[in-house]
Amino acid sequence: MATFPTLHDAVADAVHDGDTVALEGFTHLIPFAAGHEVIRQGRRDLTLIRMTPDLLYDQMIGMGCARRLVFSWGGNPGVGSLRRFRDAVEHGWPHELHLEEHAHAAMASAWEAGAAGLPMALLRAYQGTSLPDVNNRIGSVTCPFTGEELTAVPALRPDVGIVHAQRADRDGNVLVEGIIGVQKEVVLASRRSIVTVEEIVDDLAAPSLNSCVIPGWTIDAIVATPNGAHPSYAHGYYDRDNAFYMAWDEIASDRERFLAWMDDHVMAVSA
Amino acid sequence: MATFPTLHDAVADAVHDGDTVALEGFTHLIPFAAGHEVIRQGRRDLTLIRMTPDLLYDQMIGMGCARRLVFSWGGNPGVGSLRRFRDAVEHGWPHELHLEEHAHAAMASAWEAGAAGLPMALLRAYQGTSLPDVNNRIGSVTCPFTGEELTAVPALRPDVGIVHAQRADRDGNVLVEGIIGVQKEVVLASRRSIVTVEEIVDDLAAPSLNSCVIPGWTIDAIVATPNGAHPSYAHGYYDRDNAFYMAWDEIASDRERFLAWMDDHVMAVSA
Amino acid sequence: MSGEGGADRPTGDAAGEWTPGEWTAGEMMTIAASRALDPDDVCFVGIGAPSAACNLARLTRAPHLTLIYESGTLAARPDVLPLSIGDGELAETAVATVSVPEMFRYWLQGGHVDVGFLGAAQLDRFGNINTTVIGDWDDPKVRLPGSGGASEIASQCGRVFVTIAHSPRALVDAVDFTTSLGFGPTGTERTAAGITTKGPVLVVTDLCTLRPDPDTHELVVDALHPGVTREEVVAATGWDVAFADDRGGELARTAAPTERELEVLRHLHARTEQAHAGG
Amino acid sequence: MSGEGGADRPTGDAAGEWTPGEWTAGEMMTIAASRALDPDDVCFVGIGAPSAACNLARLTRAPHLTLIYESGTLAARPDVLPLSIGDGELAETAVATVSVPEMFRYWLQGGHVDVGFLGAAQLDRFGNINTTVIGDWDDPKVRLPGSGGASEIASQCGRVFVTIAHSPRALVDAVDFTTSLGFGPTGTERTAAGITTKGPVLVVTDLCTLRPDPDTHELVVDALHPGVTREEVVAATGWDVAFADDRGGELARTAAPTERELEVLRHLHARTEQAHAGG
Repeated sequence: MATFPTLHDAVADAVHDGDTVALEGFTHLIPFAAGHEVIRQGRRDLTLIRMTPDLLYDQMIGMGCARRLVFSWGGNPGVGSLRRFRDAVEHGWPHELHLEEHAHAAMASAWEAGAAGLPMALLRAYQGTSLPDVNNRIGSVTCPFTGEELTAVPALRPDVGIVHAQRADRDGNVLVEGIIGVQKEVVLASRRSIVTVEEIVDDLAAPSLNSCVIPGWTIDAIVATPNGAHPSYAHGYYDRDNAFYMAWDEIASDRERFLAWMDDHVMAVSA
Repeated sequence: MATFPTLHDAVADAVHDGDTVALEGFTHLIPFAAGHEVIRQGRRDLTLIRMTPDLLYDQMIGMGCARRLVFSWGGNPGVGSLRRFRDAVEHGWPHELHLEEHAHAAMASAWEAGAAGLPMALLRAYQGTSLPDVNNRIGSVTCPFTGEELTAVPALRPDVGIVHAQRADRDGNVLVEGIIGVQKEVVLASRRSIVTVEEIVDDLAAPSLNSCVIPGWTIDAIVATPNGAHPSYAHGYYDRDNAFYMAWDEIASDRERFLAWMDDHVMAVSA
Repeated sequence: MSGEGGADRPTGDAAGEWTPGEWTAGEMMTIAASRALDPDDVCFVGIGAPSAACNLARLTRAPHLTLIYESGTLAARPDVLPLSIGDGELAETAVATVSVPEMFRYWLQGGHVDVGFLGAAQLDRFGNINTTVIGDWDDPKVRLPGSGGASEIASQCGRVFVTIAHSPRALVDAVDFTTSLGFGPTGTERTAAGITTKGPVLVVTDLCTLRPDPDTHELVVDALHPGVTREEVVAATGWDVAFADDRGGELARTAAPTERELEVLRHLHARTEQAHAGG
Repeated sequence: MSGEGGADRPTGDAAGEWTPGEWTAGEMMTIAASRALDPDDVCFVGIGAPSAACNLARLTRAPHLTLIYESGTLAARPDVLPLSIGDGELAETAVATVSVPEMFRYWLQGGHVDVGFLGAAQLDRFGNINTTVIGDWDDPKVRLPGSGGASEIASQCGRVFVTIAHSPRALVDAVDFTTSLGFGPTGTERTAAGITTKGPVLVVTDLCTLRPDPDTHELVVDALHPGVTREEVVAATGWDVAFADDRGGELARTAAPTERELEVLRHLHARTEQAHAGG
């Protein structure tokens, strides 16, 4: 049953050194505020999971939170590189980062399988590619009816799942609207979950009977965190800050410039 | 790309003797009008697929359309038996009916797998039950990561999928709202598809960005068929005719009474 | 999952006509079942008596009870009992309605349901349930509806409650077909298969309640409903049924329905009958 | 899937300033790619030049073109080019937006997409694509973003179009890493693996278009863009590239951009730059 702690307490309760943590949001609803709180609390040796690491994981990697990254596309969308991610992979700064690399199809199915309580996802993928050569977590099973060899990847079942969403009601039911990505899957697949929301309201006002709602009983902590997805966005609340995504390329291009920016904009801020 | 034929032509084009046909709708949006047209066109030797055969398949079985039934719950919901289904299974009237029997979990996953283009569905099911003893289409695979034995069932990929929905726009995009069941999966998994709708409108007016919409390019034929789900229902248009579901128990209890009712209410009606 | 039958309804169909202190055996069954639910439970609801019991609990002592129907409706709060698991009322009152594949994959198999509430045509001494066939599957005496969601409700919900009208043909020594696993043919197979959910921890009939022996998993009568004798239960049970006091425990007496329980249940049934009679 | 770079934009950034009859090589690439789409195609769109080409086609000769972005937006009709595949504009203009697991399972793997439109960091003579790493994966010279949706777009769309700026470091003899399968290392592996989709049937660069030889699957230049010479293409290609007329076919000349194509493309870019500059 959902509780309503502060962001500090929610993160302190859920996220510990060495945990496997997913902060998801497919371009939309990326939980930047919660990720910044993880950075402020100085967490180390995390295994970070995200399909698209995006600027948030660029920041967390650059600040030394991550020991391992499970991902499927590591760029700055529409801009180019994630420079802190590249610096970690290419030069081991601030320390070595182990990669478990997938493609989107497998990672999306692995989230589905995690939400479905299965140990593995089944799909058709990776045929003729080099990814199975560098990822020993890509296996196969044979269909007992057709004999076809299909791809198997382990389900994603992190210790902690953190997502942002538009709003929650006072029973903790959460509405996700627009590009819903894997937000529901992350909450259902994770042992502990935090959902940050733009606002907590009396009436969820889901527009459809079939809206994407994550019921309160599946969530551990809900935190009202206005603007909590910026520079990503919350559909209906504010737009994606594309100018910031473009500006990040230069901020992140230099280690000192990056650290100074993080000091001013993340470390000096309280939750 | 969706076309807009008459119900007669849509059914005549898509459904042939011996086909595997699914007319789905989980209690809601059952395509009765389309099923009645299949009966009127005198189709024979069909393999009928439905999670819950319901009154529609009771009628189709009683009228001799079906040679084989793939299903997971064969009752009159809240009332009791499907008496024509029972007569076929218990006494071979009007002729023998072969059963491929599942539980809902496996059949729901088999629809998911069919829509996902996979040959099989993977799930955890049937443990300790007698169903695998009577259904040789229940198999298993071993998870390469955990060693767990998981259940495998063949994906559902019928020749023809028929569903009812609330409305379509003039590009053939279809809105399904309320209890959406497996309506989308059936259309995506079937080689040929027919969607009957309450109305065809200029603006689909989907209430949410994430409403259940089946895009027109995945559908072969759309037919405006007002009241086409009765005595099932179309959420927002008319309610389930629960009184008729209760009355059916007596109509279907006697072969002659059943045939007389079908003559009057189905055979004598034109599409 | 077929209808709960007439036993659960008072003979007079207007909600105002009953006499306090009188109730039917079916009402007692529904009320006793409703009391077993914890207020915070998330409950997967079968149709018939399970639905009445769950909604009675929600309307009395457990307002935050979360009801899930296999049609995909999450946290439904129907005002009348649905005739089918897919009545529109369920979607209208739910927090959300999801697809049926999602319901079975994410919600049931995903482990998000505490209690599964099932009916049964046959129930055996180890809590195994048959809703598929009387006689042979290949040559049935009576063809029943089959599993629906029940097979996986029985294995994947945290615990299972069963309601069944007591008769020797219903409570049998061994089921003709295991649609839904209880503790297995000898009471040991559930654990041996590595299934970690608790299985049928409670059976509520119109005569008594039964719970599994912690060691053998055999169902043992632990409480008689008001006015019911041991002999009636023995006569109505298809195996040599044991009572809790045979095993060193206490044989309890079910508390009689309260006025409030009867009133809410009868109003619920009256609203339901009016709604389904058609307008 | 990284940005399309500056080459696709006119030097003046106001849409009214270009001179008819002049265009950049990047514009020619985008326009040539847009012409390859059939009006009824369902197209899975990568970001950058693919998105510009697809939207240009939609705004000119193929108004019913269906665009799918991997963020789950079905039949999006953006007014400006999205910076990311998940901009809000895509969901707002789509027929519907589905979850990412549904997008990859039902829509791509389910076989409902005709054309996959990909960019590439490296492309080899058999149409294999690398967007993962330059150098060794374990010890990279340049770490690129990786696959995203591309691996399965390449194998599961009916056919694949690739856009790439021509240079010897981009069009290479063999890719350092196969992110997305073309016809395989020797041109035979795609068919041998039993993959029934057609693979990379068209590559559009800023100098020319290439198509696979029907027998060997080697990419062969079949048309030069206006003003481009064979020698320029040879110099910019990392393998000993063949031309259609070497193989008994005809080496065509790409039609110059029309005024309408240039106008629509430049207006699209101008709107896009204004939108992403922030307000």
